[in-house]
Amino acid sequence: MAEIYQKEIKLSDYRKEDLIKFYREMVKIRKFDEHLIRLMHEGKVSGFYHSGIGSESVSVGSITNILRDEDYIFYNHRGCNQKIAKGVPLSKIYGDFLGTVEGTTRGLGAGIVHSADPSRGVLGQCGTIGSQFNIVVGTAYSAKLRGTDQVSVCYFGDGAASREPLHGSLNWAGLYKLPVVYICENNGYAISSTFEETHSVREHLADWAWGYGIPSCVVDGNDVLLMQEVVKEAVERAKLGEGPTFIEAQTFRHRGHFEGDAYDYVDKAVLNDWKENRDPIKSFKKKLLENQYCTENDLLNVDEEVEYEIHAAIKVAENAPLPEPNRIFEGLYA
Amino acid sequence: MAEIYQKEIKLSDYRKEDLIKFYREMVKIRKFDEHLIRLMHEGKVSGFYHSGIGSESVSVGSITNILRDEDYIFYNHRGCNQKIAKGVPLSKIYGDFLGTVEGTTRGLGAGIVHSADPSRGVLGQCGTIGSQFNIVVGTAYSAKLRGTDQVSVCYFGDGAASREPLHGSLNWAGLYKLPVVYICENNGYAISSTFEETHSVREHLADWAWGYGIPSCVVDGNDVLLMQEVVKEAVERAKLGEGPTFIEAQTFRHRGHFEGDAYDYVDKAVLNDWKENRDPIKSFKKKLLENQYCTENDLLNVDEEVEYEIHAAIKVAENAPLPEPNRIFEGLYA
Amino acid sequence: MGTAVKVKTITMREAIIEALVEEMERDPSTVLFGEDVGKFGGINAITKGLYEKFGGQRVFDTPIAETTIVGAALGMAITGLRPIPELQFGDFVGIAFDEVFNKLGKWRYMHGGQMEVPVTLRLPVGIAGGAGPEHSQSPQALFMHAPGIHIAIPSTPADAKGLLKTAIRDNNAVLFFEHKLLYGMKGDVPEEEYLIPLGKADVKRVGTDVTIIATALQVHTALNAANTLAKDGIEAEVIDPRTLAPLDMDTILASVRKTGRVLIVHEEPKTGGCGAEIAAQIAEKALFDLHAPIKRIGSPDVPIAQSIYLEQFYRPSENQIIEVVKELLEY
Amino acid sequence: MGTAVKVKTITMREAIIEALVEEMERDPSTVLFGEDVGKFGGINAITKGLYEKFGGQRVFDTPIAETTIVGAALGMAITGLRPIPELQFGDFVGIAFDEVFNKLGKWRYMHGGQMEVPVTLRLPVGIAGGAGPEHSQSPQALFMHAPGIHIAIPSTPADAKGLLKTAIRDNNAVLFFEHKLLYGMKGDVPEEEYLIPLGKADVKRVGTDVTIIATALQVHTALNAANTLAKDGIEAEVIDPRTLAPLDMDTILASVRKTGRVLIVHEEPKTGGCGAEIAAQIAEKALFDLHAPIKRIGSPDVPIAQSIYLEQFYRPSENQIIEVVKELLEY
Ligand SMILES: Cc1ncc(C[n+]2csc(CCOP(=O)(O)OP(=O)(O)O)c2C)c(N)n1
Ligand SMILES: Cc1ncc(C[n+]2csc(CCOP(=O)(O)OP(=O)(O)O)c2C)c(N)n1
Ligand SMILES: [Mg+2]
Ligand SMILES: [Mg+2]
Repeated sequence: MAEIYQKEIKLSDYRKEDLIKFYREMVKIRKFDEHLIRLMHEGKVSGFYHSGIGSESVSVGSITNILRDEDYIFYNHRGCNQKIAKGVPLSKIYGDFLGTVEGTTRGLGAGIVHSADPSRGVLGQCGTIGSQFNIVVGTAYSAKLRGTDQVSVCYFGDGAASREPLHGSLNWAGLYKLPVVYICENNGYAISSTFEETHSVREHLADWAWGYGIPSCVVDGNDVLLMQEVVKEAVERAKLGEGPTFIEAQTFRHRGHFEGDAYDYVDKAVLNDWKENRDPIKSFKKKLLENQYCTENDLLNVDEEVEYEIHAAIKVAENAPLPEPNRIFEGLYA
Repeated sequence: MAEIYQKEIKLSDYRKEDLIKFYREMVKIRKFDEHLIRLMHEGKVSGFYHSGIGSESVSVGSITNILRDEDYIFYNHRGCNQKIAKGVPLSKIYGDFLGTVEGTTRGLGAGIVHSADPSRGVLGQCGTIGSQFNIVVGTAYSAKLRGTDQVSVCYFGDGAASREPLHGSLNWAGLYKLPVVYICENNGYAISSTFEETHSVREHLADWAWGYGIPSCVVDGNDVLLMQEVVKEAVERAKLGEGPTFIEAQTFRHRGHFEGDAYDYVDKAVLNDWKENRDPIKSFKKKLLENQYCTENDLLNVDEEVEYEIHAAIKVAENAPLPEPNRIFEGLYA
Repeated sequence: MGTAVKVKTITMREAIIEALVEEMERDPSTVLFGEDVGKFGGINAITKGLYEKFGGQRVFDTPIAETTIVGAALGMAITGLRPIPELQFGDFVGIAFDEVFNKLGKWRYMHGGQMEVPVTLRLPVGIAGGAGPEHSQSPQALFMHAPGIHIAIPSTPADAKGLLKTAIRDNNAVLFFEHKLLYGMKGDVPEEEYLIPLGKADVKRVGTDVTIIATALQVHTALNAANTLAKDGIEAEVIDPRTLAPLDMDTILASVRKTGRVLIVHEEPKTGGCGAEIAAQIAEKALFDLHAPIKRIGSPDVPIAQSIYLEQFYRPSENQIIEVVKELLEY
Repeated sequence: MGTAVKVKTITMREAIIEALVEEMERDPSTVLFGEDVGKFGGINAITKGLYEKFGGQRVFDTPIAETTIVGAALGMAITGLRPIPELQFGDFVGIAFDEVFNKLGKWRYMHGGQMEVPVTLRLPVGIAGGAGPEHSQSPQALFMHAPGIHIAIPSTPADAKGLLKTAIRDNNAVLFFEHKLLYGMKGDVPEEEYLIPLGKADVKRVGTDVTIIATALQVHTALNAANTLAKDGIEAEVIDPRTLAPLDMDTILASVRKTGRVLIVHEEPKTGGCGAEIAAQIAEKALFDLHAPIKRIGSPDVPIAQSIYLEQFYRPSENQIIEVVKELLEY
């Protein structure tokens, strides 16, 4: 059965600058999200948006300082969290939402999915959630055949995990001992359905992976350092040719499934508890301050710097032109 | 982890007539198969044929005296074993192979798949192996909604088990507590690939089901009585509304994947061991004789009766006419 | 419908809900399922209230597993239920393609005609506001090549209701394509119960100069274009096939023989769209009645961009239709 | 090919193996996989010897998981490999339909043109002796409606080799349809290396009275019919498009303009087959050159029976072609 990942972590095991970096990255992701929602309210961005607020730690914890540009990720449909942590310039992500030529798709537009930045290992994503399961075994097989130590990280929600291709993917990854790290962002809901209403598991979702002989565990995804530890181990295993790992990161979403969702199917008290007591940024900030790794002021400075960075990025994205209509005829074939 | 199903079984726990029935049914299946191969060699039957010789016990053990006409089965592509055990008239199965109007498809023809006999719960089968995984949760949901205690049994090979829909199926069956019995006929090969070459499992294939919280076990499929015991328990559970069971029945195929397969990828010694020492009919016969449940002569009589029955069935099937060419325009729409 | 029929004005969404409720009340073997179709009422609010009315066994939320949803529907159908599954987006039919194309379509036939497959699969389709390449498609034409599959694609609330009721009662598999931009569109719907047969096209506008064959949202674009053309004295006949399989070629051919000019308009990409088969049949059966080449307008043969700005350049427009009609009249 | 070219006579199977070996030797990033394609050499013996030549990492057996096979090919392709997956039967493309239609076809475009998708997916197709409704189909026409997908469908050993080599080198997704009854058919193949471009039809027989457009096995049926017709003084031009996407309409239209009479023959069901799109384009671009209706012959619009006796009534026959050509000449 999948183990519950636990570990005593001392802040002093980390360099101060890295701790601040984790904080900064999480704040960047959250502010990116908040400003995107603002842009939606201002009528500048249309389509679906799935806010990633509440699980910034899953992305920063699994990417920052761990993955290199040459490592591949398949992000999921919730938040741009992973793209940002992987270093895709903010102006380019905003550009995709705004449909300007600054976007990674050079004006075709992209929502959460379909942004890509191959130079940073961000290989795009499917509109059909969970379809990354079978693509990721291809990127991992490719790395192995080419003799590199590139790792492929596959993000997905608990809902996406019910898609059939998970089975084909776990079997291949286990069989060929592929360097894949599966990270399930289990926030307990798939749109309106609770985890219990749509999943049959022995105890945890990660138990599904257990039967394949794949190391699997459940972890508190809202603890950025715990995420760091568990993912570092998985990535190490992948690089050493020891095969895949399956991590179920437990988290919650602060907002509805998409912007506009009434979100009335979630118990207010439960939601509030997550917001108040398990917000990954708040908790981490508290820990930093309590252990006197920095002052309230230091962090305010970070917040302000990030805020500035975001504004600058939005300006770049907004100032870029829309594409010519014939943009739609470009790029179908190589 | 999936348990290894073991049980002390005394022949005396069974009525003599039932023991003879098991023997008769297994012999019927084998002779059906041998005669079909003869018909192929005589050029009367074309297409693929996947002989079921060597695993008659899996079908008889899981169907005879256990399943009723109203219980559903989805047979697999190996042998017509399950159809015969479920009571589909031999002449109709031969008719499908010969393409005469005696066949269940009234002349359209069918190979192993596409025969159907809804009156006996034989609902047909897919040409794409493993696609029965998602159909069977539908028949089981249907039985549940209609308030019947009908059980749905899903047969498949180890190879088919690698198909992606297994995941969707196990999740649904576990979630809705559906009356499904999964019976994996694990003969160690999918065409030329060994089980180990194409499967990643903790220890057994049945471990895949374990993660869903579905009772699962591994059993010697070539012991017809052991099959009876394990399936009876599963069917009982299904009828009581306690949900699905996953049974991995270990067996072997005596012949190549299809008639014409050189079958040179299997170690001769291994094959011989299965044929000599683990043939389900031979072993069962030996047990019956050793325990003096019947005489060699009794069994010879059974063999002869069955042989006669088969010849009669073939005659009926062969004597029926081919359909008119416009048969192909019948039956597309209800 | 005759003038004596009492009507009410409702949206296509309301019309579809009415059809579902009426048929589920009528036949206790109906069962409706899909992602978020239960308590939540469906992401397009098409199943609102059904869970409360019919209970959690007959209206249930499924895991996110489209292959299983469609396969399970087949299993239910051949064992006495009448399933009405929904895919959240019609684009996802690709995930269950084998189940639709080879199983729903062929199960009855390939097993000798012994079983019935009364499945109605609902598929919301169409470009509808920045949803991108995998949430905006109109894949219906693919299934014209699928023996055993019926295809309904309504353009008005009245057609949607009448066709859906027929589809649910039909003992064969029906794919029911609903254009998302039509959900909120209003129209007159008879108060009394009624059914619309599969395979009967509707002449949405009578005309003598040109035949425009259009589906779903494009029926409205074509009607708008026809009204504009009328100001120039050009009378277009607008035909809505309503079902692509069976396809009512009689109505289409009768119109073509009258006008001698044909334009087919659909939202799916031009190449291989429903216009291909319709044009081919016209070229086979009414060639000498034609005064002008057969024209088709579809979306360009490229994936649909996510940008709402670019999106507008896909869907056939009123102007495009007007231009091509005028071109046709020059012959 | 010119007369100076040195040729050898080999089967299409041998021609395909040659193409695979040459391209895998040429480019170490090629990788070939599928069910039983390794040591066993493929159930159609198309990959015999490759495992021994290129090793188990570049030629490998996969689990039975078609969705994963195609999805993995995409992942390999966008990270520097050149995958050549095989599905054991082309019918199984339905299981990986979303992966082909929406992923292979759109990945590059929908991510702004930043990646390449050099996948060649091999798909054995066709009615070939009692294999039944799910192992006998010819699903190629569906993909004419799939932006971003190339479709090759050779009819001779020479075309198969030249097209397959091009497909493998091409940086886009190519579906490569191989009719199983052609595997054993012999033909002349140049000794020297050569490539055949995608999008270039081949006039297999020159004629003046009627244009027959045919694919795969039907090219041979059409050629046989043409030879029979020639005895009656009727000269049919037989065109093999060789690729359905890109589709060489120039060659087709030039022929139509010359003969004024068109028959399209394919093994897939008539409705929605490749003939629909080809006929529609002719009706749009060469209507006034036609002296007769555009005719199509395909298999009937029903699933393929498993009986080898009934099977013969599906595939278009020489007699059917002759009959329709004579009918066309009466106009
Ligand atoms: C194949 C497929 N089915 C359904 C959808 C529609 N959809 C988008 S997100 C979503 C819920 C996903 O839930 P989960 O994976 O748990 O992620 P979360 O939104 O909770 O982060 C659904 C049903 C889709 N995009 N693709
Ligand atoms: C979806 C699909 N893929 C591949 C095939 C071709 N095929 C038929 S049987 C078979 C091997 C099946 O192996 P297994 O399930 O272990 O059954 P066994 O033949 O060993 O009894 C394959 C690959 C098929 N019919 N359907
Ligand atoms: Mg979730
Ligand atoms: Mg096997």
